[in-house]
Amino acid sequence: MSEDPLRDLLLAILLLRTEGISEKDLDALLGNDHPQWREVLVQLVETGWGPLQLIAQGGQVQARLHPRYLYLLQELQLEKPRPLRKVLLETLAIIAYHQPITRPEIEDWRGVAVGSGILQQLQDFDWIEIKGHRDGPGRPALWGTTTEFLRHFGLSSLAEMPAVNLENALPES
Amino acid sequence: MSEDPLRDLLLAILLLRTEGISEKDLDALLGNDHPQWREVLVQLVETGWGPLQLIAQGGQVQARLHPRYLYLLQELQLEKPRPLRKVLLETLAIIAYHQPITRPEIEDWRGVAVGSGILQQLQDFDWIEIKGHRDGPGRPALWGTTTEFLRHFGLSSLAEMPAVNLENALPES
Amino acid sequence: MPADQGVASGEVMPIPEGLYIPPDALEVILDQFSGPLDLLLWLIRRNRMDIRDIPVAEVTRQYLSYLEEARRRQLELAADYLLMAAWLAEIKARMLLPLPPSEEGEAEDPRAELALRLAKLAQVQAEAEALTTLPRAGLDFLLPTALAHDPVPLVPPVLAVSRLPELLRQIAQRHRHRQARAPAPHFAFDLRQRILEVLQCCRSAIRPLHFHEILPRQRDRLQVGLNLLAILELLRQQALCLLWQDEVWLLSAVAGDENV
Repeated sequence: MSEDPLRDLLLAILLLRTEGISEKDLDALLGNDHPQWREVLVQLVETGWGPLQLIAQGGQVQARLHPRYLYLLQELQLEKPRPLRKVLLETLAIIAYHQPITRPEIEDWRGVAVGSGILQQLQDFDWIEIKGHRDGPGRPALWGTTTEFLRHFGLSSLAEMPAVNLENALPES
Repeated sequence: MSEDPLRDLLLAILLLRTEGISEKDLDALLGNDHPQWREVLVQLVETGWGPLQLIAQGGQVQARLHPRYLYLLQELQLEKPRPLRKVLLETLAIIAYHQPITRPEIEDWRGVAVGSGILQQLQDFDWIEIKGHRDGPGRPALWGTTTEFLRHFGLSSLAEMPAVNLENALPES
Repeated sequence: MPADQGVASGEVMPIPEGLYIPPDALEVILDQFSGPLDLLLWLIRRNRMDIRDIPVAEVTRQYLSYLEEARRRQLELAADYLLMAAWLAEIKARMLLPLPPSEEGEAEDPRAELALRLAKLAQVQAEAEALTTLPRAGLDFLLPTALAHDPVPLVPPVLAVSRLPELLRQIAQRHRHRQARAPAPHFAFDLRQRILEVLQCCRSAIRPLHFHEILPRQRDRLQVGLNLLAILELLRQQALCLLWQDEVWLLSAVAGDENV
């Protein structure tokens, strides 16, 4: 590795200020002793440095992780995969079997309120989506499962959802 | 700059996990695809990398910035740690050496009451946390130190806490 | 070096070696002690006495001279300091009597508990001293801040589709139980009834009410919503009015309007 004190100094600053720093502040820090700092910065922005990507835009400079290492974040964080919370599982099961279904109807099945955070999480997983709206007061959204849901669970269509034996559970009406 | 994907990968991990990572975890992450990762680590520990210094101790690896950049903290108006008041230091020492420990037990060691403000301050530093509760009346909280405590004091584990010299503590018998 | 000098060096006035205390310094010096036990330990160390064989008479004399000095300068000392003086006096008195045998038959030293407490404090101070030998981030070494990165794509957790039928069966079972338990859980949807209740509530109150004071007993989402509708309707009809008082909105009945 070639020695370059100015480059290292610039990198040290960016690694202490990972939220980014303005070029104005950089100039105040470096300008006097190292008038050529901008050239070094341009060079770094162009080539990156090790796992770092340098972004300079709108007068702000930031060192970020090169996106090719993003997968590491999952490996570093997910030492133990978090179990799905029960409310999430149940909401998913109700939507999968009773779609299209409105939130009040889901709540009626579960007997308790379903926070919008739950539906949001299922949307984040790309497992559910809004299929339309029911006519009536408030035009409530109708929820259903996505093609990603089918893909994730290895189903070719909803018809392949495993059958539920509700005879024990539901009385004949 | 010479290209070395494995070195960059190692650096990426260390820059994401600034509190350090165990060699065991590194091996789990890298061992399969890059059996030679330890050689690269040894090399990096020896030479450093730009402004970074690699510290490997007690089975733990951490990337630090070279101390020659310490002055930057002030220039960047980042907070510099202040000397600890005696009461904070003693309370922290009791928790660090005798964890998990309840507040009444801390008070028994020091011989005076420990205001909740003291524990709050140590919590604000993110150095102590409640680890659980002791069975018994009132189920008092059990205090212990955090990973931030280890990070701040440059320890790779609690096993590295310095030995206590009791001869200095007690006058010669 | 006594531990209490090394602990926070640089910020602390050195405690003078002799018994002589410079004027105006006593308060600063006493401030450095975490309590009477700490002062006592310092006295014992300065006199190079043995914790396990404390010459109680001499230590007490020195301890009291500090207290006396503090009193003379009208410094406020915590009651703990007087309590310690009383304890020392008691130990001193018991030392003059023949030692009573303890349960094990051995004579118990009246100084034993004091010695134990001093030893514990001495250990704490040694531990604090050890802690100060550690380097600190930002003073002795420098850590980079965690690196910024693009948002991580969310990975859905692994879940087998085979779990879903069982879950649904459980939900349906609970659903059935609920319906069996409460055959007619019909909510009071009657908005008109609620409007009357809210109005009644506000009129009978001796002061304007906060929103939460008008809530019905049953506070599920539906009932709270119904309540809000009732309030809005009453505001529209100008049977209620909003008041801005002490940084909150309050509801008050408008006098004279009896026909809702």
